[in-house]
Formats: sequence, structure tokens, C-alpha cells
Amino acid sequence: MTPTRPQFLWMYETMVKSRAFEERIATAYFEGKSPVFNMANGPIPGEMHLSNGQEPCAVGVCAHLDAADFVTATHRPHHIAIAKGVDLDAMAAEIFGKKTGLSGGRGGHMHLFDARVNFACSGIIAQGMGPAVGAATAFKLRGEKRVAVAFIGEGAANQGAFHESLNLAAVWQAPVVFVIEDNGWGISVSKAQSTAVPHNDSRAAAYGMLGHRVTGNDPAAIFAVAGDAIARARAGGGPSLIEIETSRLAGHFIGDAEGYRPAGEKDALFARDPIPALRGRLLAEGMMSEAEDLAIVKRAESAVEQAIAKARAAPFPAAAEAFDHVFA
Amino acid sequence: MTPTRPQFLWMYETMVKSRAFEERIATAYFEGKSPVFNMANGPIPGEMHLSNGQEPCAVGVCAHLDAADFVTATHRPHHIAIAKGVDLDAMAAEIFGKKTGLSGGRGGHMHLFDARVNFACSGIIAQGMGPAVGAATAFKLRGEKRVAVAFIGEGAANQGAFHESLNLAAVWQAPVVFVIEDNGWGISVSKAQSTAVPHNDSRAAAYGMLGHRVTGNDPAAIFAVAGDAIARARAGGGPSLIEIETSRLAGHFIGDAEGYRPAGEKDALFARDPIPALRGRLLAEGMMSEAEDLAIVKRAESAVEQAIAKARAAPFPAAAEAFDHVFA
Amino acid sequence: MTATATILPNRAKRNLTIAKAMAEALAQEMRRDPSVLVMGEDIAALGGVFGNTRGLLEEFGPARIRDTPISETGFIGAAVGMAAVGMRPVVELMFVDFFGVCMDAIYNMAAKNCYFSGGQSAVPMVLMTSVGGGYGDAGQHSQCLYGTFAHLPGMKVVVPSNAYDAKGLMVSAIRDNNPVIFMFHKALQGMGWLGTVQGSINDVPEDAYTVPFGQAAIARAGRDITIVGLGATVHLALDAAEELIANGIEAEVVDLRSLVPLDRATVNASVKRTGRLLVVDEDYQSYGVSGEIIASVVEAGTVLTSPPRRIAFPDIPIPFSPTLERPALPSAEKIVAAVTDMVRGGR
Amino acid sequence: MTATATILPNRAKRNLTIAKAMAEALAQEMRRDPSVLVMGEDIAALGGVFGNTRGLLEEFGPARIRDTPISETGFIGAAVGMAAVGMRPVVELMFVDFFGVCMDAIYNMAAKNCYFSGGQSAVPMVLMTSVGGGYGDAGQHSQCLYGTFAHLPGMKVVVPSNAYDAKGLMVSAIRDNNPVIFMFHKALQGMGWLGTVQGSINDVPEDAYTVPFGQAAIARAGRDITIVGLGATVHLALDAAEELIANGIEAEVVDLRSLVPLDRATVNASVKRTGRLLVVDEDYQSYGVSGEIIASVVEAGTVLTSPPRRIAFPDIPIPFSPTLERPALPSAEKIVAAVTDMVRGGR
Ligand SMILES: Cc1ncc(C[n+]2csc(CCOP(=O)(O)OP(=O)(O)O)c2C)c(N)n1
Ligand SMILES: Cc1ncc(C[n+]2csc(CCOP(=O)(O)OP(=O)(O)O)c2C)c(N)n1
Ligand SMILES: [Mg+2]
Ligand SMILES: [Mg+2]
Repeated sequence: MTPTRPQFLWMYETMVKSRAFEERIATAYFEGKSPVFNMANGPIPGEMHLSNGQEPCAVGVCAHLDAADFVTATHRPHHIAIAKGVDLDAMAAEIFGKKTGLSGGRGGHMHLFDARVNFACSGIIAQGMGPAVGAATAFKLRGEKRVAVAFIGEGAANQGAFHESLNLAAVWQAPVVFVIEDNGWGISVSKAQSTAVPHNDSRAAAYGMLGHRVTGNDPAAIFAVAGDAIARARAGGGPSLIEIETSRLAGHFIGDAEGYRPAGEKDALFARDPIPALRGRLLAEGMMSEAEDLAIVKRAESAVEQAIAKARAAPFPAAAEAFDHVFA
Repeated sequence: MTPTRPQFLWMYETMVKSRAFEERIATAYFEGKSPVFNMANGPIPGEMHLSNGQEPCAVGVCAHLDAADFVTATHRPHHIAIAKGVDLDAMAAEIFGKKTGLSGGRGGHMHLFDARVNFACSGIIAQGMGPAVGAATAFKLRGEKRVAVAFIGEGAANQGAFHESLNLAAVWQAPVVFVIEDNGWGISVSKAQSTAVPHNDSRAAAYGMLGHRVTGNDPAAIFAVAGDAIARARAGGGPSLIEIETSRLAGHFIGDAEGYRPAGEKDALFARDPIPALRGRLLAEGMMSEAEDLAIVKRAESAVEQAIAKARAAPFPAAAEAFDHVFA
Repeated sequence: MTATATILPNRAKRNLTIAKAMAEALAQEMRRDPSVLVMGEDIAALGGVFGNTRGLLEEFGPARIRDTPISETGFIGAAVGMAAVGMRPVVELMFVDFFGVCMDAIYNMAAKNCYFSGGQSAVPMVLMTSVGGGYGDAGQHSQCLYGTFAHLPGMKVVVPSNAYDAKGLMVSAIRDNNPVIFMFHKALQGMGWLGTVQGSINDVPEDAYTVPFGQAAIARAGRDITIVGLGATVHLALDAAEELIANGIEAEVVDLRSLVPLDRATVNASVKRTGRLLVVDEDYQSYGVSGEIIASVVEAGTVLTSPPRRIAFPDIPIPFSPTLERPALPSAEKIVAAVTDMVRGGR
Repeated sequence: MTATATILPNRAKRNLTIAKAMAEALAQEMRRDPSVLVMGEDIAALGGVFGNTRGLLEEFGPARIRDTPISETGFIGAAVGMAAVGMRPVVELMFVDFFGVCMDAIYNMAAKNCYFSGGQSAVPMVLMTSVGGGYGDAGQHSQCLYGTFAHLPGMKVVVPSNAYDAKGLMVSAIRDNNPVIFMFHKALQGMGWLGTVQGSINDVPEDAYTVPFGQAAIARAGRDITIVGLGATVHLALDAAEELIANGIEAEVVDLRSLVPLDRATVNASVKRTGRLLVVDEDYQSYGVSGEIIASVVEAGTVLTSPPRRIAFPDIPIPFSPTLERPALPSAEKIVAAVTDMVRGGR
């Protein structure tokens, strides 16, 4: 399955938008955090896990989804949220803790929920997997052609929920696709230190499931593999597992000095940044002109600028609102 | 690896002893529970999970272990405890809730502990696996030639702890062997209903681990496979996974009417009872005479009789003893 | 949620067990609402280890009555996802003692997703789970853990003491748009093999009805002391109250029925009338239900004639042997002794 | 376990953070006892997300300082097995909020195996885990869950408020033959990026010493009211006490230091002197620490001048936005207001 030109351009624009978003978030995050870096301060407090470098995973998969499909993301959710069509303004406002945020500032960056596009999160490693199996099972039960996708990191593939969810999905033949973003690290612990097999796609066999690995952090390759898996799920062909080789260009969270990385690793990753790579390909293959590129970048950046500006301008929730929505 | 004659005879005698034990326990369990079957009544209250039919798993594995090796068992632990050398008198007394029991009546039949022979239990599915990995890692760390074995049922192979423990064992190359007693059922749910793959040994590959399946519920075959795995672990060759086809000749617990079993299944299992099968083989191959058989059965039964008699005669713990040993 | 059953005047009594009342509520709600489904271990062909799903497989088939692998994190997580896309799953955690393998799905997702989503994504699910000891099932199969669940925000927690309440609370739970932990006590369940406290079997209207959450019941009125119980301890309190009459003491028994929301008003009003408070709880004593009830009463400024007391399971794992377990459990005898002491001027 | 440090008279002060005090305790015990080892996520090369294992990998190497996969059930279970064969593992659960993925290993095995084995098989292990919010980390990374752990029998639970106690409690924990849950509050940890309450940094003797469990500290003496706190709330109480002087109120501040065992005697004796009780807890309010402390005092028959009160985290998930989270947290301001009201004759 090869992306059409519009799909290529959508992927590109979404990646650019996602990266622009992360950059603006990083900038805002540092405000109020110097000279002393204290997570509690500034317009965005708390941990901040950026997705720089992992955009291909989000776009290659979400290109095949629409709002009715269900996605669960992790502690590192921005790129996926953006690719899934989560309202960018409300998402930015949520990250700034504002009343206009997706959940009025209750959730924050690790708990982005947008029911309109069936997007959910959990900050606990691998815990989004069970919900994805459940949503998919509901779709199957009701005879709907919707699918569910659970994103996790490669570190999460060693959590019990991974095993239980894959087995359950296979036993129930649920229309769900499990996507592992393999950036090689779980905070400071490398994949080799934590995972008994080189690649997690090989673990699909333990569930009689199809497993695929996509190398090169290439959106088109991801698009192809994810497209097959999602189409198969949608057609009643059951679940599958995809592991995508990707790169974490930011620290685990902002502030991570990454002293644990081997020398030179980070530079090598930057040299393979997937955004310039895709831009190069699109230009080289004549799918995008320089002018189109400029327009795309401008559009993406202005969407982000606008979202961030609105978020900054929005009011904070009142203290009493903390007590709302504990129960429905 | 073939059992020597003494090993064969030890396995046979241990199986006979284990079965005799279960039969005496069943008899005692029913006392006080008629005309109305109320689990709270009689000399042995609570749930009672018997191991009838699964003796080959215990003896085939434990034949390779000595007191220094660490074993974790499950809610169905008697056969394993007996094969591991847990003190039979203290074990019987524990099951009768007596002061002379392994833990003075605090644990009961699902919580048999005998530190003297490094035997531990958990009634929570698959939870003994992590401790086995830990004990094995400690042995490796200290340069001891001891191994650990975790027994679980095939239903437990779908629990998250299975995945985490196998991965951890493989990453740490711990001298541990995971043994699955596949009796085809997790209470009323068949293996096919719960497990995405036909055989769990295939799941070993997900951890870069050797996996074996032993069919036929045959102690000699189990002995051979377990012997290799344990020897390999002891020699520093790392963990492995063994799935053993076995049969649950009793209900899940005493009182289980087993209405969920397909017609005829139970009769077929009784026809393949491993104890007469082994007896037949030993007699046929001249490894045991009829007289020796009689002596073995007598010895086994009298050990059991004695243990049960002592247990019955022993005093109950005083109420105040409930407050002892909460902390060391 | 305030509708209660209209009991037809000449209707014959239908005395049901809690197990049957739960199964009936499930069946009726499943007929009414196609989004309701049941998942758990041994809940289909077996009808539930504790009988509360009996007959459902036959009527509703395996798509809606789903036996699961032994994967509590997986299938309780799945329930959260089902709820997110419009189903109303009822899941069973066979024994509450197993919460340790799946609590994240319960307390970090089911209980919080509504909040995290600012109300966009409610989690209408029921987790039914068996609690309680007294039948020799030892330390990993006999706990109540009421306090463990009630302490964590975002879940409603209900504990029926009888079949009427069980049916009505189950209907309320299924219709509620929030996660509800439905804790049924094994000694009240009506499974012969677990014995059955007879008081738990009572008249249950045939039609569906709701029992609202957050309304404690005065199980027995009395003026000398308020005994607060829940689930099985309500019956111990009632037995004790009956005996106490001989001592000239009239005890009021309050059945909490739900822990979240907690009906502090009814408890406080009762204690205001009686001036004395005894809490009887089968859960571990410290940092649990008994402390919360006492604190709620005294912080409200209610004046007590004698210091409040509690009878709870001591802070020890639950021992197996009946000679260890039974004396450690709350009992009518202990209640009688404590109440007598409190009313007759013990400290 | 009653030895306390001999502080040499002319010794220079060594003001340490809790993180450093914990790391020092670990290093000293590891030198002393080869059976001590440390496991957890990011505790080796990174030195622990919260700095409490910094330097250990360099000194003790990867066999004893073990980074783990993200498999809490696996490695905490492994610690139970290690303890069974003679090791003294110290494991880290990075945030207490993650207990839901591994609680069985903790409360059904670590906490009960000693009992189940009748004392044959002790479980000498330490589970260290970070707690607390206030820095915008939202609902799955900001909880305290003190009550959750303290409610379940078989584990000791300690909560240091300062570096001196942290070192001594850690040494005690490692030497204890039982599972000890060591809950360190992020705001006190001394990691710059989390801010640091300055009062948590104090003078720590170089040599190993123990702080015994079950002995609350009178962090400040006063005659008008007893404020009970633990961990971070001790400092809020101290700040409030300082302010209250201006109102002519002398508050006594009790630092519980351990929840299990709980030093009810010290709390009761203090309340007996002051006649008033305010509990300040950052954990969820209901069914937790605050209720237990209040119940413990009133059931002992201690006579109070005014009804006891509590300031705790409300029964809501922890919100992200600072304008929602901060007002929900306990604060010196809230304490001052409550105390003033209580002492100046509010109800
Ligand atoms: C159950 C659980 N354990 C630990 C953590 C802490 N934690 C947050 S992110 C992370 C690393 C995750 O690695 P990976 O799954 O590879 O995702 P990545 O961060 O690389 O995107 C850890 C250990 C957690 N959130 N949940
Ligand atoms: C985590 C957990 N879930 C459920 C149970 C209840 N339970 C006890 S035994 C059992 C079936 C176990 O099946 P299997 O592992 O195949 O062992 P078997 O009983 O066949 O020996 C179940 C579901 C439990 N003890 N622990
Ligand atoms: Mg990663
Ligand atoms: Mg089985």
C-alpha cells in the first residue's frame, strides 16, 4: 500500500504541525523555569514528554483512521493526538491548564481525551492496551466497521498488560492493531537491557497474531504496513502487532540530560530526522514544490501559533471546578 | 535423559503417596459436609484443589531438585510439595489447620511454605513466577549452583506475571525453569477458549528462551525434558519453559460438578490415569516386581496414614496465635 | 434513581438469594439495554463461581456473556474501552483479593477517565466482586478490602446486605454512568456451599427497580446506641440487637449500603439520637471504614455519651484455621459485649 | 533498633537532602551487608529519577544495582523470591501511583508470606516509592496513597519528613526483617527540578544510624492544639505554627514518621495535653490516614475541647492545572484558618 499524493502531503503537514507544536510547547515549558529549573513553575508545570522524531509512527498509522476509530496513547501522546484529529486548540489549552482545554485543565498533557475523535490516554505504561481491545470488541459485537489502535513504547512491551491484551485480542479476534513506537529507550534503560528479544514483532507469534517490523522511521513504510493491518482488522481479519523503529529526538522528558546515551547516538538520530527526510523525498519525487512546502509549513505553523496563542490567552479554571466531573 | 531404576521407583512411590494423600484429604474434606455441603464445615474448611492426575509433572521435575533448590507452587500444590520433600506430617497438619502445621494453621492448603526445602506457594494465579526469578537471580549472583522452578497451570499462562517473569528471567539469564501443568482447564474455561495459541511452549520464543512440550502425562518423558532444562539452568545456560500435558482427574475444587466438561472426557482421562500406567510399565519392563509394588504402595500409604492421623490428633492453635508472625 | 418498587399488595412473596437477585437484575437490564454485557472468569457456562450470572449464557449467548482468560488487567481494561464507546460492561473480579493484579485498570482508568476527560468520556461499568471470609479460605481469598476501594476517588462502592438491596443496587449500578464496585459478601450470597445468612434472603419484586446509592438504611430502630454495619456485619448487628433486648438495651442498626457515596447524614442523625456509636466492619481495622465512620461522626460535633468503638478485623492477614479465623472475625457476641459495656457505663 | 547517632560535639554540619540521605544509607548498608541489592527502573545509570540511588552503580556495579524492564510485577515479585533465599532487596516503584500494576506482589506476597509461613520465611525487603503532588504532574503521578498501603496488614510503612529521619529510617528498613514501604515525598526530595521544602534538608550524621519505627516525633511543642502531619504536611504544619504565634496560639506539631506501626501513644498524649486535634494529610480524605488518627484519639476516650478536624486532599482525582490542584492541597494557610477557628471558639 503506497500513500497517494494527498496522503503524503497530509502526513508531511501533520508531521510538521506536530513538530512545530512540540517546539512551541518546549519554549513555553521553559518559561518561568530559569534560572532554576523547577517543574512546578511556568505556564506548563509537570512532566513534559515530547514526541520529536516519532511523528512518522503517528501519521503512518492515523492516515488510515477516521474519527470513529478508537485510539489509546501514552505519556507521550501529542503527535498521535494531532494525527488522530484531536482539537488542536483545546489540546494546547489543556496542556496550559486552561478552562478551555479538552478537559478544562483536569487532565494535562498525559491525559488528553477527545471523545469526538475517540482519543484516550493513560500515563501508566501499557495500560491503554486493554481499553483498545475492549473498544474493538464492542465494534465487532455491534457489527461496526470501526477499529481500535493502541500505541505503546518498546519499553511497555515488557509490561504484563501487553501480554494479556494481545492474548485477549487474539482469542476474541478483535479489530485492534497494537503499535509499538520503538525509540530504543525506556527513560534511561535501553531496549537491549530490558527486552529479551531484539524485536517485539516476533512476540506476535505467541498470540497466533501477525507481527510486522518497520525500519527506517519512514512514514511511507509505516503507512504501508499499518494500512494492511488496519484494513485486515476492519475486514474482520483480527488483530496484529506492528513495531516501528523510530527516534526520540528529545530527552525522555524535558530536562532529561540523557547522560545515559552512548556518545554520538543523538547526533546520528538528528541526522536522520524524519521531517527533512520526508521533505527531501517529496521534493525529489516531485510530489511537492518548494512553494507548496512553504505553504504547508506556514499553514502548520500558523495553526500551532494560533492554538498556543489561544491557550495562553484563555482563562484558568476556577478552584471550585476541581470538584466537577469526578462523576458523570 | 532416562530415569535410573531408583529414580523410576522414587517417582512411582511419590506419585502413589501423593495420590493417597489426596484421597485421604478428600475423605476428610467431606466429613461434616453432609447432608449439606458447606465449605466452612468439617475438619478441612475452605476450597480444596486436588492434584489427582497431575503427579507426573511434580515427580518428573522434582526428581532433579534437592532441598536447596527453590520451588513456587500454586493453589493446587500438594503433589509438588510432596515431590519437593515438604514435611508430610507438617503439611497434613497445616491442611487440617493445626498448631503443628507448617505454619501453625495460618496458611492452609493454598499457602504451604517449608523453608527447610525452599518451598513456597501463592493462591494468586501466576504470582509465584516473579519470586522464582528472584530466587534464581540470587543464586546466580552468589555463584551458587541452585536453581528455581515455578509451577503454574495453563490458564495462568495468560496472566501478565507470566510475561514479565519470562522476560525478566531471560534478560537476567536466571537459572529458573517455568513449568506449565496443562490440564486443559482453568476452572470451567478450556485452554482453547482462553489461549490464543495451541501450546504455550511456543511462547518461549517471545523471550528468546527454549520451550518444550511434553505430551502423554508420562513421568519419564517429563523427567527427560525437565532434566535437560534444569541441568542447563544449573550450568548457567539460562531459563526455559516447559509445558506438560496432564490431566485434572478431580474437579477444579472439591464440590465442582464439572458440568462444563464435554461428555466422555472425564472417562477418557481416567482410562489414562498415569499411576496405573507407570505401574504397568515398571512391572512390564521388570523394573519393579509385584512384591516391590506392594511394598511401595504400603509404605506410601502408611506415610500418608500416619501424617493424616497425626494431623487429626494434633491440637488446634489458640485464638491468640493468630496475632503471631504477622511480622518477623 | 429514586424510584423504588411498587410492591403489589397481594403479590406472593418471592424470597430470593443475593445471587439470584443479582442474576435477575443483570438479565432484566440486558433485555432492556443491548449495550449491557457481562465479562469475567467462569461467568458463562459455569454461571459464575458465586452463581450471580447463572442462566445468562443460555439467554444471551456468548457474545454478551463472555468468559475471559485469567487476565484481569486485560479484560477490566477492555471494559474501560467498551464503556468509552458506548457499552455498559459488567465485569467480575472473582475475589476482591485479586485486585492487586488489575488495580490500575480500576482506579487509574475506570475511576479517573471521566475526570481526566472533563466529563466527555464517562465510564459506565460495574465491577462485581466477592468479599468476605469465615469459611476457611485463608489469606488470599477471604478479605473485604472495603476501605481499599472506598479510599480512592472516582468509583462508587456498594455493599448489599440482602437480596432486595442487591437487585436494586445492581440495577442502579448498571444504569449509573460511573464505575460502580459492587461488593457481594460470600456468606450472604445464597450459595449452599458457602452457607447463607438467612437474613440476606428476602422478598424481591419481580420488576426492575432501583435502590439509590448514598442512602443508608435503618435496619432496626433503637434509642440506646447506633451500630453501623455493612454487608455481613449488618446481620451480626441485628442478631446482637435482638439479644441485647434481654439486657434492656435497644440498639439501632444502620446498614450503610454504599460506601461511596457515604450517607453520613443518616449515621450522624442516628448517633445524635442514641449518643453512642459502634462500628462493625469485617475489613481490616486500621485506615479503613471503621475509622472513617467514627471520624465523620465526631468531626460533625455530635456529642457522644461514651467514646465510640469499633469491632473490625484485626490488622493481621486472614488466618486459615477456624480456631484462628473465627475469633478474629466480628461476631454478634463481641457486639453484645461491647454494647453492654458502652451502655452500662464502661468507659 | 533504638540506637541513635552520636553526633560528635564539634562535628561540622552536614546538611543533606533526603535523596542524598537515602543514597548514603543504601551505600553504607550495601558495604556492610553483601545481601543488600537495589532494583528498579532507571536506578542504575540514571541514579534514580529522584536521585536516591545516585552513585551506587559506580560503587557496586550492575549485579547489585539492577535496572529492570518496566515490569513491576516481575521485579517486585523477584524481590520476594530473593528475600526468601537470604537477600535483602531494596526495590523502587518509581511513583506510588503505579501500585495498581503490581500490588499483588506487594500485599499478597511480600506482606503475607511471613504469616503464611508461620514465621519460617521472612521477607526482608524495602519498597521505596515517591509520593505527592503540587508540581503539576496530574492524576496518575501525584498521589500519596498513604492510606492504601497502611490499611493492608503485614507491611511497615514509613514516611520521612527530613533527611535525618530518611537516613535513619532507611537503615532501619534495610535491617528490618519485614517488608517496609518507604514513601518519600517529591517536594522534600531535594531534586532541584521538583523544588525542595527547605525544612527537609537537615544535618545528617555520617555514620549509619537507625531511626526506630513507630515513634512519632514532636516536631514542635505547643499547648493549644495538636497538629498531626506526615511527610510534606509536617512542614506545612510547622509553617502554620510559626504564623499562629502572632495569633497567640501555640501549636504542637506531631510528625508521625511511620504509619505502620502507628505511634498512637504520642498522638494521644499530645492531644490530651492540648485538647484539640487537627490532622493534615495530603492523601485522599475519606477512608484514610486522617480518619484513622481521629478515630484513634476519640476511641481512647481523650476529651476534646472542640471537635477534631482534618485537612486532607479532597476525594477527587488530582487535577493538572495549578489553579485546580494548588487550592485542593493542604496548605499552611488552611491550617492557620482551621486552627484559629478551633482555638478561638469556632465549633
Ligand atoms: C507501570 C509504569 N511503570 C513505570 C512508569 C514510568 N515511566 C514513564 S515513561 C517510562 C518509559 C517508557 O518507555 P517506552 O514504553 O519505551 O516509551 P517512551 O518513553 O520511550 O516513549 C517509564 C518507565 C509508568 N508510567 N508506568
Ligand atoms: C489472579 C487470579 N485470578 C483468578 C483466580 C481464581 N482462580 C483460581 S484457580 C483458577 C484457574 C486456574 O487455572 P490453571 O492456571 O490452568 O490451573 P489449574 O486450576 O488448572 O491447576 C482461577 C481462575 C486467582 N486465584 N487468581
Ligand atoms: Mg521507548
Ligand atoms: Mg489448568
